[in-house]
Amino acid sequence: MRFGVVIFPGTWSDMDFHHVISQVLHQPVEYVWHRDTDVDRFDCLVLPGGFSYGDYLRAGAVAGRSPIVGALPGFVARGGLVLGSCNGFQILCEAGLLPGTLLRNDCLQFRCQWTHVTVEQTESPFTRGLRRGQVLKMPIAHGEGRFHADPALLRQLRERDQVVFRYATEAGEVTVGANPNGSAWNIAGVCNEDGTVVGLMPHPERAAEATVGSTDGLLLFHSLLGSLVENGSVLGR
Amino acid sequence: MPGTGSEPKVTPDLAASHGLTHEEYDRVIRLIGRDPTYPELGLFAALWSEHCSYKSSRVHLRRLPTTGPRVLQGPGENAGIVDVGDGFALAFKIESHNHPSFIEPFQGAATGVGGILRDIFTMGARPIALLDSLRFGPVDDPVARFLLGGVVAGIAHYGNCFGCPTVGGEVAFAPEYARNPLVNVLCLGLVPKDGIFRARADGVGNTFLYVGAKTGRDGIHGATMASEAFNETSAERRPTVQVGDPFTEKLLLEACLEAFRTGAVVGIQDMGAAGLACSLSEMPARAGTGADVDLDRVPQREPGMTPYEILLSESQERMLLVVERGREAEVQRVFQKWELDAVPIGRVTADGLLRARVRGEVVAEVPVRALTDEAPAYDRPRARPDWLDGERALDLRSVPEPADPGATLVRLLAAPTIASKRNIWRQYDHMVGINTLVPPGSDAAVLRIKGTPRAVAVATDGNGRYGQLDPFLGGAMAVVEAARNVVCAGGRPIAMTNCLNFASPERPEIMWQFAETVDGIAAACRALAIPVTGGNVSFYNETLGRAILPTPVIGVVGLLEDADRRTTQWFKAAGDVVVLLGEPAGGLGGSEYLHTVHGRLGGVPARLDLDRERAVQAACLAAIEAGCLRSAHDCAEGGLAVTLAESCVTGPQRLGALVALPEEGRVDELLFGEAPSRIVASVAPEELERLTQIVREWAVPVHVLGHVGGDRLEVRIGAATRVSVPIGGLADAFENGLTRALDQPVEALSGRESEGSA
Amino acid sequence: MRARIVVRLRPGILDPQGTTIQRALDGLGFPEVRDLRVGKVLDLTLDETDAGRARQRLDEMCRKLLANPVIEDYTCEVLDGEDGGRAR
Amino acid sequence: MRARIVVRLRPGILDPQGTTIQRALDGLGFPEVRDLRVGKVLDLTLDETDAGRARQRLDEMCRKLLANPVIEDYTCEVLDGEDGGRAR
Ligand SMILES: Nc1ncnc2c1ncn2[C@@H]1O[C@H](COP(=O)(O)OP(=O)(O)O)[C@@H](O)[C@H]1O
Ligand SMILES: [Mg+2]
Repeated sequence: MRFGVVIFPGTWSDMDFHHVISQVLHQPVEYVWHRDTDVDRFDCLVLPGGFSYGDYLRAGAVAGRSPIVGALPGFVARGGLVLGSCNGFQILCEAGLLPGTLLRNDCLQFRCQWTHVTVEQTESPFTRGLRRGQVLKMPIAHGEGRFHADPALLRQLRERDQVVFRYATEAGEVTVGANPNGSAWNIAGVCNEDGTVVGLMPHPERAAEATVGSTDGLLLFHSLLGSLVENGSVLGR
Repeated sequence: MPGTGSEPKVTPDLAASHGLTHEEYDRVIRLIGRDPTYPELGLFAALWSEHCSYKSSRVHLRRLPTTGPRVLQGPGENAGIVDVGDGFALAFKIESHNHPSFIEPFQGAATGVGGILRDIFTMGARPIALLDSLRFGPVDDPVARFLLGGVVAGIAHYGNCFGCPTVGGEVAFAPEYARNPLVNVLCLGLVPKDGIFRARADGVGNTFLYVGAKTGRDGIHGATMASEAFNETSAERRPTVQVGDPFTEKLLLEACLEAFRTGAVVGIQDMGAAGLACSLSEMPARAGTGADVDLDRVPQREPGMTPYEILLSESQERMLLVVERGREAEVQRVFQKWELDAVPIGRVTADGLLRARVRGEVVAEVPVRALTDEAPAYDRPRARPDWLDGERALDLRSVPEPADPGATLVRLLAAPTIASKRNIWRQYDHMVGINTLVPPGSDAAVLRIKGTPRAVAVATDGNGRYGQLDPFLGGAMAVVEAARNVVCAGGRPIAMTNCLNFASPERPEIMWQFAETVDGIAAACRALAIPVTGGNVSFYNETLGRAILPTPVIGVVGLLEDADRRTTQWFKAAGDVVVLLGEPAGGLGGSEYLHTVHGRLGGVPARLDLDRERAVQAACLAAIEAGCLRSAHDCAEGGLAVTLAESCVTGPQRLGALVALPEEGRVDELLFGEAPSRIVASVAPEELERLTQIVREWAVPVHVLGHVGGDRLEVRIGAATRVSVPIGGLADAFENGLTRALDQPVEALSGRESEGSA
Repeated sequence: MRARIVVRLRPGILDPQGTTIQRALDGLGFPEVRDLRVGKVLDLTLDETDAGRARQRLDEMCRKLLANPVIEDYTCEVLDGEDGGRAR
Repeated sequence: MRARIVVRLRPGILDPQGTTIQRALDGLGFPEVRDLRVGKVLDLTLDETDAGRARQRLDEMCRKLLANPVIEDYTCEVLDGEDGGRAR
């Protein structure tokens, strides 16, 4: 599976994803500059964390209108997969590729800490190898991660199975105390209707080696690669 | 003689208002053989300021040992560099931003982070970690709260946005810092040994390339400001506040590292204090060259800037590169990609002069060495303060022993200086880069070096109370404690950096404190064989005559050959044996206990035996490297009882312990007394014998104190149980102590307004 | 031509910053403050002489970048145009 | 009584946010934008009926908390007071 890791000027998790994909998963991976629009050589594009353009206006706002993001709808339509983590998630929401909006944390502070999330749907290529209700341990590091959607949209997301992860306790209970940023319905990650674009605030790449505290983040990639093995290709192309 | 334009006429009075004494002004005239022009006066005032010239400290800093087998770069560059094997080196340094952080805590701290990051990446290194060492007034002071909130938010803002993890540091509170907070930031970067860059303008004919943000009127006089005490008029200097832009800094980092790979970059220096003036004189001075630059070409943010302003602006996120002649375009292309200005502003010359032109006319022309090497150096008068003996004379009979030592322990755990700083460091991204093996919350942070089996441990330390009562000891203790923290994590100390925070050097008792501190640091460095590779001096930390405690902050870097041998401070399993390396006895002089419980600063701090210290550290390290320690925790502020309690409650799994101490002297001395050369460790029962053997080889006493287990910390002294507190109570005090203290209402008064009256 | 754009959170969207500031004001002795909400103001110069056209461009900027319609409303003002009127 | 406070960076103080937004607008086809600077607007209700007194209180709030005098200026407006005038 060929991965592309997108770099905006202020991205900083790019090298971390690159490290995990190349050194831990041993998959081919390349960096993709934000001005590039020719992305058809990839199966999966990763939009990593960072402060893409300083994120002064709204997190992800400027990057959401960049050339590479403009190329994403076509890429997805042709069967490409997209994973956005942290700032990547914010960018995908700003670009309208994922539903909802990410607002300033309700505590008004940046939060860097370990969180647990429950897996809410297992239809996406990124979650196909997981169990519904499975608890994953991954850290967050953001100041604007409060997922917001109006009641109608929230209902729709639940009906269409687009909620992928929710903040929970280690035991998998979705509680107010387990919600680190005030996200609606404890939502930590969502997907598009096809499940081919997934965004989440936690950092799977920071939970990919036992020595740094967890390997649960790898499960997303194993799902992806597992899907690949089963079908010969995730993309069917 | 350069033209004077429409700028003010230079007089001795004008020079004095720039902070130059009459003698210094005469020296300027002697060195250049005429009256300086206004821009030239600015150059001398900035470069001869305490901040840039180290004129009061230089004669003392020479006494620090700076060489060692791993040292690739000692003091004198933007950062020190040590070899860590496998072709890698670590660049690291600490810097203060105390004065700007008092004037505007958020931006002051943010730009402090920005400055030290640049010092690291100018060396060719990619920053991998930040540590922040902070001091504030007591938390019930609204100004302290305002400053703390602003400083922490500023550090978080800059470090998080830039993408360098903040993995450690310290925060302490004492009344002496109420109007002089300390903000010291250490940065660590990783550089391939063959990819080190230096701040030199070599090669006559090469091009000075200005890169990064545009120049505005920010921070003009910043260097002279850091060289003055605060007084009623400091508020008027406020328009000089600089605003940090971490996003531009991140672009600058990536662009610089990419530009280095072209092979066309000869030298580089950031524009920090004294801006362009500093880079344009220091870079040629190091290389024995000169500079001829055209100030019109400097990218400007505001119209109508004068030569003086352009030379002295402290706008952030700028660098000066020296690029091989003819290869400018290669480098410029890189900066274009990152959407940054990169403009040739002049050439390296052979004549040793800094020559600045505006519209062809020379506005400044002075020998670079006059600005740098020829700067004045003073051996200022020193005198042991007459109040010292009074403060050291503490009659313990006037200090009542605690009736309920358990309650006292809980109180100490909740004291802002001791309590957990989680609420602070969870605002910092401490994981980006995925190198953080031991995050904040243990004695030292540990970061892996990817691609090698190694890791680096790093910690900062410095106790102003010891410095106040015995500055030599304060300096030595800061070194041995920082080193002990690194050792407890499994790191072998290889180098250190220091930030010396003091009041006005023009007061003999302060200068005495400074000199003593430097001697203490030097002695400890020699004893532990840890070279000094760099540092920073911050003088004039006093407001309206009130001086801070003499506060040396020491950052020690250690190496773990095997990252898997890293050790943390918390107990791991019930049944493990709790041991003390070193002797239990501690002293109350200068202790946190005296301060928190009795509101006193006094006495004689415990003696430091450097041979014993070296042996304890060596023994601990040998035990860790042999794999026979489960935990190791430096025994410091709060003494043995606090150390034990921290080992119980700071881990992912809280564990109780039952320990027994020999009956000896006062209870408070035994439980809360402070002393160096002590480490509380835990060991699996079957390893105890091996541990004892290893430690004996170093002639270090090992005391078996008890074992881990149960749901309370119980301390027996002789036959009596003197402390028995449920783990939940200890954890609550430690975890929530700082937050609760900060939440307590104070007189309804905002920090900002009361600050204005400072 | 000088212009000003104000971007505010839509009514009903939680504004924790506004709430926090209001609470702080209360603590400082300003209990009379209610319903405090925080927005952004962008002051800018437009190289454009026609006020109508300027307003149209400002509106476009807001839609394309400056405001997120899901959570924010905006107003644009041309400050020294012929009529100084509001775009919306 | 409704009121509005606008807090802006002082002239000459670097505004990284403004610079970045302006550059982004340029990239999106709005090269006519110059000198863009970003400030904060606080909309609030005051339990106070006297406009003069209201303005005085708003000014006090700014000095005590809302504006950072080191780098910011502020203006206060009473929106539906008797005269709707500016405090400063
Ligand atoms: N306390 C100290 N101990 C050792 N070296 C020091 C100390 N203070 C400053 N130095 C060294 O002096 C040089 C100048 O420091 P400084 O002026 O702070 O650099 P910068 O201009 O980057 O702030 C640096 O190489 C620094 O490491
Ligand atoms: Mg420097």
